[in-house]
Parts: sequence; structure tokens; C-alpha cells
Amino acid sequence: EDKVTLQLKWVTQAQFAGYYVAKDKGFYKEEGLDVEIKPGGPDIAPEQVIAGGGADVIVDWMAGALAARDKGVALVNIAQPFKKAGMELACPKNGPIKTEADFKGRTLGVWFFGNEYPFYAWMNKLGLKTEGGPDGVTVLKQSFDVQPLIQKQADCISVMTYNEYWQLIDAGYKPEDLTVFNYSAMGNDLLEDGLYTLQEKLKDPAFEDKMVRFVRASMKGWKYATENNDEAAEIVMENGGQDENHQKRMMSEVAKLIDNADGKLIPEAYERTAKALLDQKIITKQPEGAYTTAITDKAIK
Amino acid sequence: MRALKPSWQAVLAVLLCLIALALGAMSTTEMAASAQPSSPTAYPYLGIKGLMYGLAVVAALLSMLALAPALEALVLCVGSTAVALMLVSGITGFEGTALAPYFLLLIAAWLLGWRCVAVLSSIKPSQRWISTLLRLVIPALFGAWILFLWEAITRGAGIPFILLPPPSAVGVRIANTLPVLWADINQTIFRSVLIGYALGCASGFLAAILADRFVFLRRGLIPIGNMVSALPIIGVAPIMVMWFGFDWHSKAAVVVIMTFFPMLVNTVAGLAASGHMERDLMRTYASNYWQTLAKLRLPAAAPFIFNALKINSTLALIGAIVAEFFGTPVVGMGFRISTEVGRMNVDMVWAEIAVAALAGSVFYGVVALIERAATFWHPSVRGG
Amino acid sequence: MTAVKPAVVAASKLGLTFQTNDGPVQALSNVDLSIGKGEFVSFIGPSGCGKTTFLRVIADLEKPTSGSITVNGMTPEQAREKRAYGYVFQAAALFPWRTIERNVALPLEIIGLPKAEQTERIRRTMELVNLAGFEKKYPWQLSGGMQQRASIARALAFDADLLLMDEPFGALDEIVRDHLNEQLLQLWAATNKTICFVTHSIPEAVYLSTRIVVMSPRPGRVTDVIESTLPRERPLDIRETPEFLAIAARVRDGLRAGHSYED
Amino acid sequence: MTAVKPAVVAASKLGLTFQTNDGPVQALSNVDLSIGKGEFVSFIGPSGCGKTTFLRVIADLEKPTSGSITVNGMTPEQAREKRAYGYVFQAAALFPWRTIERNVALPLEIIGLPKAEQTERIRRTMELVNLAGFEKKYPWQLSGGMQQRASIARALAFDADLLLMDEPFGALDEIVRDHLNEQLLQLWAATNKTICFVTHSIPEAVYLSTRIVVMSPRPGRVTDVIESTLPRERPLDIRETPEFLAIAARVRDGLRAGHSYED
Amino acid sequence: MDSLRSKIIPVTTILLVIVAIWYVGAMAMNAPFQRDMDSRNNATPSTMEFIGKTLSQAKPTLPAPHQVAQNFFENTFERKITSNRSLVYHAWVTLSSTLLGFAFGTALGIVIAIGIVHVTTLDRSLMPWIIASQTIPILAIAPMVIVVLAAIGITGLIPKALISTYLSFFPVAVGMVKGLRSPELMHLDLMHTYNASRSQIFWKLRVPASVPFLFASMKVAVAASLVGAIVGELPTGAVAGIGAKLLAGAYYSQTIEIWSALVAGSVVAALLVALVGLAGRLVDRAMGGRPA
Ligand SMILES: Nc1ncnc2c1ncn2[C@@H]1O[C@H](COP(=O)(O)OP(=O)(O)OP(=O)(O)O)[C@@H](O)[C@H]1O
Ligand SMILES: Nc1ncnc2c1ncn2[C@@H]1O[C@H](COP(=O)(O)OP(=O)(O)OP(=O)(O)O)[C@@H](O)[C@H]1O
Ligand SMILES: Cc1ncc(C[n+]2csc(CCO)c2C)c(N)n1
Ligand SMILES: [Mg+2]
Ligand SMILES: [Mg+2]
Repeated sequence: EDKVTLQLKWVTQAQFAGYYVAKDKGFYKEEGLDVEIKPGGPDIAPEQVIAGGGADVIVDWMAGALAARDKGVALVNIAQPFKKAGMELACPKNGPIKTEADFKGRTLGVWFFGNEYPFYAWMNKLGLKTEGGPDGVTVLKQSFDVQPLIQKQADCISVMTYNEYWQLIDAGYKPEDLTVFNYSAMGNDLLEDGLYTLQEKLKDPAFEDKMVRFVRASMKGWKYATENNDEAAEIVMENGGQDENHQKRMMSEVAKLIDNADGKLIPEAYERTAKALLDQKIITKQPEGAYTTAITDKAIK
Repeated sequence: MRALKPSWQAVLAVLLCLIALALGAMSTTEMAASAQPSSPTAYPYLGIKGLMYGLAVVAALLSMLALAPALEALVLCVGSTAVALMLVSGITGFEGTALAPYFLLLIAAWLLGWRCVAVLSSIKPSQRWISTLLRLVIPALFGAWILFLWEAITRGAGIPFILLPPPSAVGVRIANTLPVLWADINQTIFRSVLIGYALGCASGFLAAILADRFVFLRRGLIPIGNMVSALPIIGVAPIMVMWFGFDWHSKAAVVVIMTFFPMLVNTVAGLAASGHMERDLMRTYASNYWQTLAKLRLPAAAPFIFNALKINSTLALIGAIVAEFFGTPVVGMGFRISTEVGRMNVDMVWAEIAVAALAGSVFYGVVALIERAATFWHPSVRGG
Repeated sequence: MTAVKPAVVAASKLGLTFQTNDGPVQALSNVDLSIGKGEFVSFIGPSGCGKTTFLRVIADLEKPTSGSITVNGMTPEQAREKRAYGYVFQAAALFPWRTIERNVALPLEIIGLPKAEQTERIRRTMELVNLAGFEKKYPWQLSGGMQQRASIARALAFDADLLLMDEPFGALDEIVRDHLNEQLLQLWAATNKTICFVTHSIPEAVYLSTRIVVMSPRPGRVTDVIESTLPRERPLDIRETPEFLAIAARVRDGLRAGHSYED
Repeated sequence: MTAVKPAVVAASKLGLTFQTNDGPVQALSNVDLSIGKGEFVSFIGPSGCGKTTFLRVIADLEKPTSGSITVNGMTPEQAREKRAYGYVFQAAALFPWRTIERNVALPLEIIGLPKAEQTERIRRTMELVNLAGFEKKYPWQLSGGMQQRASIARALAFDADLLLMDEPFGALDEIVRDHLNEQLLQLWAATNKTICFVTHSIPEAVYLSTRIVVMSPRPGRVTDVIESTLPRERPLDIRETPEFLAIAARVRDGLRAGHSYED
Repeated sequence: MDSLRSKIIPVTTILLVIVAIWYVGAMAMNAPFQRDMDSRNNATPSTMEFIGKTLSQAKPTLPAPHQVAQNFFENTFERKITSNRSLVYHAWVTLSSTLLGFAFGTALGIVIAIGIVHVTTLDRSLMPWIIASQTIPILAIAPMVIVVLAAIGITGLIPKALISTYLSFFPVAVGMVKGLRSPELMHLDLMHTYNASRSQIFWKLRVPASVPFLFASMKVAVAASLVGAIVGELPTGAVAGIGAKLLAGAYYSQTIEIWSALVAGSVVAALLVALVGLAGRLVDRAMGGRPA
């Protein structure tokens, strides 16, 4: 059996159900793989882990991967299970923000640690400064949770459709109490969870073959997960997920982002992501060879 | 016999140079070039290899002659620094190609640097200004060597930039982002750290006095103080953000909690440190509690209290920075570190770390200077 | 004669036992003693017999385990709180962070004396113990005898009615000692202080005291109390008179009796 | 007579100045002195005149700022490294965390004596200073004089050829002092040790010494060196002989000359 | 035992005062959110009902003491200690790396202090850099440390313990430098007269003299170790330990869980500090320490 180490971007939750399902249901084993899944956390940068040799393949957002590539870690996207972005900005209806025009002079909660690019790209598009003041928006670095909204420290906060949004609902907000700005819906989305590996290693045909098998099994896992949400959520729970109900809900939301589980990258979304990063000078040069469709082409015939 | 003054560092350095010479090529490119002498490829240290070895060996040998310490230090300093500089500048452009001789020569140069520091610290100057100068030069040399090693190893071994950038890159980054760094310092150090430190130390001190004054409080407060001590910052910081908002107030609150306990523990230990006879003396004057405290027990506790002030000066800095990982405005050293890690701008991360280290050292140094002045009578200051 | 004066210190059946890691040590046993106002009482006895302990009991630094004691008619604690006495310890006990001058000032600060009067008293007592010129030095910069004198100056500056002095002149040479003996007698005569004085020097005890208490070791008991027949006015050469020598001989005999080795 | 013996201590033009916060203090100035093997030299002088400082220079605890000194023909440092001397400090300097017995054992542990011999020496010296029964006590459980005796025991147990003693008997009563004086003389006679002895007691100095060095204060100078004409064999009552009293008188005169106040 | 009883009354009194303040705080801090909720639901509760609600929210801003106590009790006593949900299990995971890190840290701190006191080169050159090292925010480099260690095959307990070490050696080093230099000059002189070797001076004089400083520092260090162990749990995937518990709680805003994990951490800390204190007292007693 070939060993593969997968580094996730965040803690164990239904966001990564496909991989846990593939492992639990033996899809990896069928492909002759022995996969170790390493959960991430708030201060784990998967890009660093892979550069340090701690993983063979990582789950990452495209923006972060391109930024790392710009810094000399040649990450290549080999599959893109998430077709749509799950991020959105949520504002209470009884607050001051109803439309994009109301942002001026307000405080918005944003996640950093590589998750801030879509927000800045959007503000860029709106022509809003992010240094505060009456003509711009004040940015608040938001931590794990939805407290800034509950504590009224921010007028809007970032949420994921599959996660924090439901925490707001749990906290007593009803869907009709909230205005949400969904990045995908606005056409501002940057690619989220994809699978990345090192360009150097991909040159090795044996490794490439291993990745083909890995992606094939992973996508099979995702397919299974999107079709059997509750079972997938339970598998996540068994692997250390927290709060069963929450995981079930997350699974069903995540399923909406997957589309059909073929892992194929949509080149337009890639271009949009690259351009947004270039515009913000996050990366200095147009990325070349930052993705390959070879793997998915071989994996999903 | 008097003409020679062998030192193990110099001898070992010469030995390492010889081994390195015997091993040959210093980089994979050089190896490749010598395998195919026909194709003229460029490789590191084309012309200066001999010069580097020569310098190292000569400096090592010269240093073992019975020179005046100042002269010996000069020879060592010049020799080792020159070799290190050449090593580092030579490998630029060929990162990750270094072979064993590269590292051996590096170690040899470092040994000479070490010897230099050792010689310098054994000098006992008669004039004041020289000893002050030495006090600054020695740690600076030591630090310079840490940087040399770091630069040479990251470049020589080709460590990925996003894992550990070479210090030169960090230096460039610092120079280019001074305004940002200054804004961060302003937010983190002049607000969270200093205010939190002052409040935390003061409250720890007051708690210790209260605990000392009232037995009831001592029995009740100390165990609870112990519990506060280990409230992990990562648990407390989000709560503080919840309570005090996301600006510096919540960071200062975290710093208060972190600095409280060391002050409490050390002050309590210090208040127990005054001698029995001295306490008896104060009793014979029917000196009241506060008089005894002010005139005997606090002065006697001063070494312990300064101990806490010193430990806290660095704790406060760590606390404020780490607390900024959990909800902040978009300025501050901790904010910058956590976001720039996410952006893979590791040089910026290290720039902030370097600034933090500098600020922390200055902070600590100021406290230590005050300590020397205030506890001049303590054996540890009078020289033990 | 002394009995009619009001007793400054009155001990009856006083006993004190220390509990130590290897069993109890009886430091004082059955001490009966009354010291009247204006007396100068010397305590003499072999090393470890309980002299310091007795002084410490008077000073409320040690609680007796049996018997009773009053100081100025009060418990030692009340007396201490009234600042009834000044104490010169066997060791100098100077604070290392204060200069000599500020060490002497310590008790004056505590009783809250006005600054001007503090300066005056410090000057006077520093001169008395011959330390003028060393005001600004720190304790560790002084010789052993000088430290001892600084601690005497500190107690004298305090100026209480009862002076407890534990071998104050032990570390001083004969000449300084004679000088300070004279000074102390003058001070005593002029101010009618009561003085309890521990010493190892028989001539010193005889020269200074109106009464000499001889103690014997473990358990510390009072074996002899010798009333001095010398006049209050005592020039230094009184020490050659037969009367003086007779008293000294009696003290020496009392002392010798308490020792285990006969020679 | 002493000149022919090999000099154990030889100081010439020795000077030492301390730098303090308010200017330099000259503790020793131009001291010329040679001490031969087997001598018993006492130092006497007013408090603060530099006696302790001189002993500390011999012991390599203080570096002279001018002049030169040899100990056993070596520099003081070399002599110290050869463990040439034992030192009794003016204060007891016992380690508070060791029992008395273990304090006495300290130097023996350091020179690495076998356990059995350590026990034997401790027993012997503890008896000598009359502290048997207090082996297991901690220093703070002892009286001042007992602590001083413990520190003497410690130095005697060390058993070096040169003994430096700084007012070792200052805190002891006359009887114990006489006893220890005799013991010390016996020890000295039996072992041919060289002893440098600081004291404030003129009779003690005369009784013990083959030579008495009188010093004067600030800057500490040697003002008189008195050779004793007493025989080596000295019973205690030699102190009443006219010869003894004559020497004592000469010492007293030398001492008085050094003092600022005449009486 | 008597001293135990004489401690219980003060501790409980003060705890009661804290709990009372805590309840008031919980009501005050949870009230705004409750008001929001009520206004969204058009509910108009009576004052008593309102207070009751502020003390029974599922994710309160400040959980009420009884909520924390209940959660703490359930997770401590009602779960198998091997269960992933048992606080005892998590506390044990954290404790093991704390203890290892504390042992490393104390040893390292002492070694550094010895070096600084005895080697002039180190005294002159090392201290500023040790100080600088302590200003590096641990949370920033912890992931890199763990990545690098994992790359060379070190995983599990050791990386977490190393982060504890990093935080705990400093108080020990600073305190011990002070302590080892605290013997009285006369005692040092005495040792010089015996021409005692450096190691003899060290063992027989410097070490005993440094004991009060050592224990004061070790109390701070053991607390710092615990913080380090908790910090170290995050970048290792936060699978077990009090840090993992805190993180999971924080991630889902489960404030009650956070607080009960915090309480667990504090209890562990208090026990550790008390243990060090006890060891200090025993050592002091063995060294003939004089009762105050
Ligand atoms: N460390 C020091 N720093 C400054 N001055 C000092 C120091 N040690 C001693 N002196 C000064 O040196 C002089 C001599 O001191 P020394 O201790 O030798 O006197 P001594 O003859 O032993 O007196 P005593 O009989 O009182 O013990 C004194 O005036 C003292 O103030
Ligand atoms: N704190 C203590 N704990 C236990 N025993 C003590 C304590 N203090 C004194 N002792 C013992 O009490 C006895 C009397 O001691 P004290 O100090 O009163 O003697 P002293 O007469 O002053 O002797 P010296 O002339 O040597 O100073 C001694 O045997 C001593 O060991
Ligand atoms: C510090 C911090 N960073 C990001 C998120 C939000 N978050 C959680 S999962 C996820 C998708 C990436 O896997 C994102 C963006 C957070 N809550 N806290
Ligand atoms: Mg006494
Ligand atoms: Mg002296």
C-alpha cells in the first residue's frame, strides 16, 4: 500500500467529509492507498506543512495556494471538489446595512489567515477603502466565532454557509432577520477547498499515479457523502467532529457547493482568482502552471 | 612555551578546515562542473575558495600566538567575519547546493567567532567606557553570529522561504515597511503591553500585600491566585475580546492576567525574605505593619519583585501579541504576524518577531538597569 | 533600697523552653528578678546561658512558657507598643540598603520625629560613638566594630527610658570601650534611664552596674545577684580600688561555679 | 631571632585603598611586617584601623593596591590554593541550612577527608569548644557565643599550618575565654602552627603572643611591634606577674596614642 | 491537617464572594442579547423570568456558575475517563506534556543559569538573546516548530512538551541566576579560604542559597508550562487536551464548554502550583528553615 498524508485546512468537520468517508468506506484501500488525514486548526498553514515535508497533499483555498506559489512553494491544484464558494457576509436586518451602498463608515468582521482575499477583492470592486474613516469600512479581524455580531462589535460578519451561518441561527436569529451577501451569488467568489500538491513531486510518474488514485477515491468519497449526508456526518463525528446536528446540517450545506463530484477545475474561476490576487498585489506575477487537469482527467474518465 | 597559547576552538577550526579541504567540492554545482571540465559552468567560490580556507587557518593560527587580548580578538573577529561573509555571499544564487565542506568551513568560522567572544569577555578593562563598550559589543557579536549561521544554513541547505526566511530578507523587509511596523508597535506595545503590564504588576503586588496583611485573605487568595495563573491565554483571550471589545483594551486585560501571578508569587516569596533579627528590630520600635513593610520588608523583597518585573516584561509582550490572534482591529504586531503567516509573507512575520525581540530586550534592559540601581546592596549586584 | 522604687521589670518564676528538631531546650528556668527605675543591671554568665533570651522576653520578642513578667507594670507586649525600650542586638542588624546615617534615622522615622530633630540626634549620637565622617557609608563598608557602634548609635538615638543592651561593646577595643563606658554612665546619670546590660567582661559589669546578675547555664537560672557598693560617681580609676576588685572577685567566683570545667 | 626562621607572611610597603561612593578610604598604608614560622602574632588597634583588612589580604580575599606580600614564599593566591591557612571570621558566617555539625564538616568535605576521620575531627573540635550536645542544632538555635565557638571549631577542624583568627573570642565570657586561650596555646605549642590573631583584649594579646602588632587608624599603619619576653610555657597566673603587666602597659600606651580622644 | 482546615474556610468564603459577583456579572453581560432575542420574538418577560433566562442561555456571553459547574461535573465525573468527552481525559493529556515540558524547562533553565553564573562569555553574550527569545510570540512559531519537528519524525508528546519548555525555562533561568548569585559575600569568602572548587562552591553554597528563588521561579514556570502545553495542542491538530477542548468550544461558541475547560485548566494549574509550593516547604524544612 502507498502511504499518502493529507493535511486539512481546518479542524475535523463535514467540510472535509469526502475524505473521511473515502477512508472509512475503504475507497482509499481499494486504490491501494493508506491515507493519513491530519486535521488543521486556526494557526496551521497547510502550505507550510507541505513545504516542510509534513504532507503529500493539502486542502487549501486557491488564493492561499497561489500566494505560496508566488513565494517559491510550487503548489499545483490537482482537483477542485468545491465548485462554489461558501463564504458570505451576514448582517442583522435591524442594523444599518441593507445593501452594498450602506457599507461606508461601518465595521465589518473579516477572517484573515489567507481567508481575507475575497473580501478585499470585493471592496476593491466597490471602490471602498478599508482603513476606516467615514468613506471607507473599518475592518475587524474576526476570530473563530460569531460573537462580534452578537456583541454588536461589528455591523456585519463573515460566515460560511455551512457553518457560522447556522451558529447565528442557533443563537436565535431567524433567516429573515439577516441580510446575507453571498460571494458566489455576487460573482465575487474565489475558489475554496481544492487539493494541492508540490509541482516537483508531480514530475515523478509514480507519485502522479498515486495522486490519480487518491483523487479518484476522494471524489468517490465526496459523491457518497453528498448522497448520504447523515451517514457522512456520522463518519465525521467518529473521526473527532463536534456536535452531531451541526455536522449533519453542515454536510447538507457542503453538498450544495460540490455540484457533481468530479473535482474538475473551472478555468474561469481560476482566472478570476488569479486576477483578484494580482490586482491586490498579493502575488507579483501571473501564475503559470498553478493547476493541472491531468490528474482529474485520468481519475474521472 | 609562553609564545604559544593554544585554544581548543582554534585547533578544532584548523582541523575542520583540513577535513573540508580533503573532502573537496563545496557545492553540487562545483561537483558537476569538475565532473565535466569541458563545459564552463559557473559555480560558487570559483576564485575565492583558497582565500577563504587561508583566512580561516591563518586567523586560527595567529590567534594562538601570545598576542595582546585586544589584538587577538581583532584578528579572530576580522578573520571569522570575513570568511562568514564570503561564504554567505558566495552561495547566493546557488541556494540549496551546499555540501559538507561548506558546513565544515562555516563551523570553523563560527568557532573562531566564539573564541573571539571568549577572548573579549575575559578582558577586564580599567576604564569605564571600555567596559561599557564591551558590554554592548559582546552580545552584538554573539548575535551577529546567530544571524550569520541562520543566513548560511537557510541558504546553504535551501530551506524553503516560507518555512524560514534568511535574515537578510527579513532585514530588507524591515527597512521597507517601517511605517507599518511603527503603527503595530504603537498599537501593541504602547497600548496593550505597557498599560497591561503596569496594571498587572500593580494588581499582583497589591494582592500580595493584601494576602500578607490579612491571614484570611492569604489563605483564600493564594490558591485562587494560583488558579488565575494558568488561565491559558488562548482560552482567556476570546473571552476578553467578548468583554472588552476588539481594540487594545482586551489585550491589556490579557496582559494583566498573565503578569498578575508571577508578581504575586515573587512578592509573597520576597516578603518572607527579610531577616529575623531585622524584623525583631522593627518590633522593638513597635513599628506598625505599614512601617515595617515600607522600611524593611519591601526593600528586602526588592530582588524578588524585580525578578517578577523582569519575567513579566517578556510575558507581557508575548501575551499582547498572542491575544491579538483573536479578534483585533487590522493593526498590531500579533495581527500582522497571524495574517502574514496566512499570506505566506514569512519575512514580514520575522520582521515583526525581530521588532518584538528588540522591544522586549529594551524593555527588559530598562527594568534590569533600574534593578541594579535599586538593589545595589544585594550580593548578586555587589558581585557574587 | 531598690525595692521601694517602682519596678520597671518584674519577673517571677519565669521559664522558657524552645522546641527544637531534636527535643526541647530549656533556656530559662525559674527566674525571679525585679529591676527598679534608674537601675543599671548587668547580666553575666557563660555563653548560652539565656542572657539574650531573657532580654528578648523583656522586649516581647519571645514569649515565656511559664511564669510571669511585667515591664513598667504592663505586659511586655503593651510596653513594646508604648515604645518603652531601646534594644541593642548582639549582632549589628543594620539594613544594607541604608547608609549608616539613615540606619540611625530608622527608629526616628518610625516614631515620626521632625526632620530637624532627626538630623540633630543623628549628629549627636554619631559623634558619641565616634563615627562622624562615616555617615554616608553603607554597612558593608564598615569594620565589625564600626557596625556595632552604628547599632549603638541607633539605639541611643531612639532615646527610650529602658535600654536593653546585648554585649554592645563586645567588638570594641579597650580604649573605645572605656570611652563608651564613661559616656554611657554619664548618659545614665543624666537621664535616670534604666539599663539592662549583657556583658562578658567582669570589670565592665562591675564598673557600670548598680547590680550584677550572674546566671548559670542550661537551664538558665539566676545564681547570684550582687549589689554594687560603689558610688554613683565613678571615675575610670575606681577600677583599681580594693572595693572594686572585691566585687569583681565575687562575680568571677559566681561565674566559675556555673562552668563545667574547673581550672 | 624571628628573622632567621622562614617567613610565613612577609609584607612590604603594603597599602590598600577602598573606592567607595563618597571617595576613597585608605585602610592600610605602608605596612612592613614579617611573620616567621611558629610565631603567634596578635594584632591590636582601634576599631576600623585595618586589622581585618590585613588578615583578608593575607588570605587573598582582598588585593592590595600597593606594595607586596608573600605567604609561605608564594603569592597569597597560590597559598590559598594550597590551603595554607584556616580563617575564623569576625562574624560566625555559619550556613543557615546546615546543622552545627555539618557546618564544622564543611571544610572537611571540601578537602575530601574520609567520612570516619571527619566524624572523629568533628567530635574532637566540638568538645574542644564545649559544644558537645549541640551537633544537630541549626545556627539560629544557638546563642551568639555558641555560634562563634562553632565557627572556631570549623577552623580548627580544618587544621591548616597558618591560622588567621579575627576576634575569635570576642563574644565569649571570661571563663570560656580563659579556657579557650589555654587550649589554643596548647594546640599552638603542640603543632608549631603560625597564628595571626586579632583581638581587642590587651591581656589576651599579651598572654597569647610571641609578638604584638599595634596598629593605628585610618590609614592603618603599624605603630609598634612588641616582642614578648614571656616564656613559651604560660600558666594562666602568669597574668599577674610584673613582666606581663609591663608588656600590657606598653601595648596600652601604643593603643592610646592611636586614639583621637585623650582621657 | 489543621492547616488544611484553617484553609478551607477562607477559600470557600472567597469563592462564595466570587460566585456572587459572577452571577451578577452573568446577568448583566447576558442581558443585552436576551433583550435582542426577546424583541425579535416579541416576548415581554417579567423581570424574574428575564433574569432566569439570562442565566440559562445555551451560548451565554458569560455562563452562570451553575451552568459551568453542571457541565464540569458531567464531563468530569459522569464520563468514562478514557472517553473523548471526559475532562479528566483531556486534563491528563495536557498534564502529561506539561509535566514533561516543565521537567525539561526547569532543567534547561538551571543549566543556563549555571552557565551564566560560571562562564563570563555566556554571562556577557547569552542573556540578551535569551530575553529576545522570550519575546517571540509562541503561537506564531509553534506551528513552524511542529512542522519542522514532524518533518524530522518527532511527533506526539515531545513537540508539545518542547513548547512548554520554551515558556518555562525562562522564569527558572532568571530566578536561578539571581539565586545562584545571592550567597552572602562572607560565605563566599569562607569558601575561598578553603580554596573550594567551583563545583564545591556551587553545590555547598550557591545551590542551597538559591532555593527560595528556585521555588518561586518554579511556581511561575509550572504555570507557564501548562499554558505552553495548551498552546502546543492547537497546531498538532488539537485532537485531545484542554487546548483542543477550548478550541472546539471557541469554534462553536460553546461558552459553557470553554469555561468548564478553563476551570479544568485552572484546577490543574492550582494543583501543580500547590504541589511545587509543598515541595518547596518540604525542602525548606529539610534545610532547617526557621518558622517565620
Ligand atoms: N568593603 C569595603 N569598602 C569600603 N571600605 C571598607 C571596606 N571594608 C573595610 N573598609 C574600611 O576600611 C577600614 C578598615 O576596616 P577593617 O575592617 O580592616 O577594620 P578593623 O581593624 O578590622 O576594625 P574592627 O576592629 O572594628 O573590626 C575601615 O575604615 C572601613 O570603613
Ligand atoms: N530560637 C531558638 N531555638 C532553639 N533554641 C534556642 C533558640 N534561641 C536560643 N536557643 C537556645 O537557648 C539557650 C540560650 O540562648 P541565649 O541566646 O539566650 O544565650 P546567651 O546567654 O545570650 O549566650 P551568648 O553569651 O553566647 O550570647 C542556648 O542554649 C540556645 O541554644
Ligand atoms: C481564525 C479563523 N480563520 C478562519 C475561520 C473561518 N473558517 C473556518 S473553516 C473555513 C474554511 C476553510 O477551511 C473558514 C474560512 C475562522 N472561523 N477562524
Ligand atoms: Mg547572647
Ligand atoms: Mg575587624
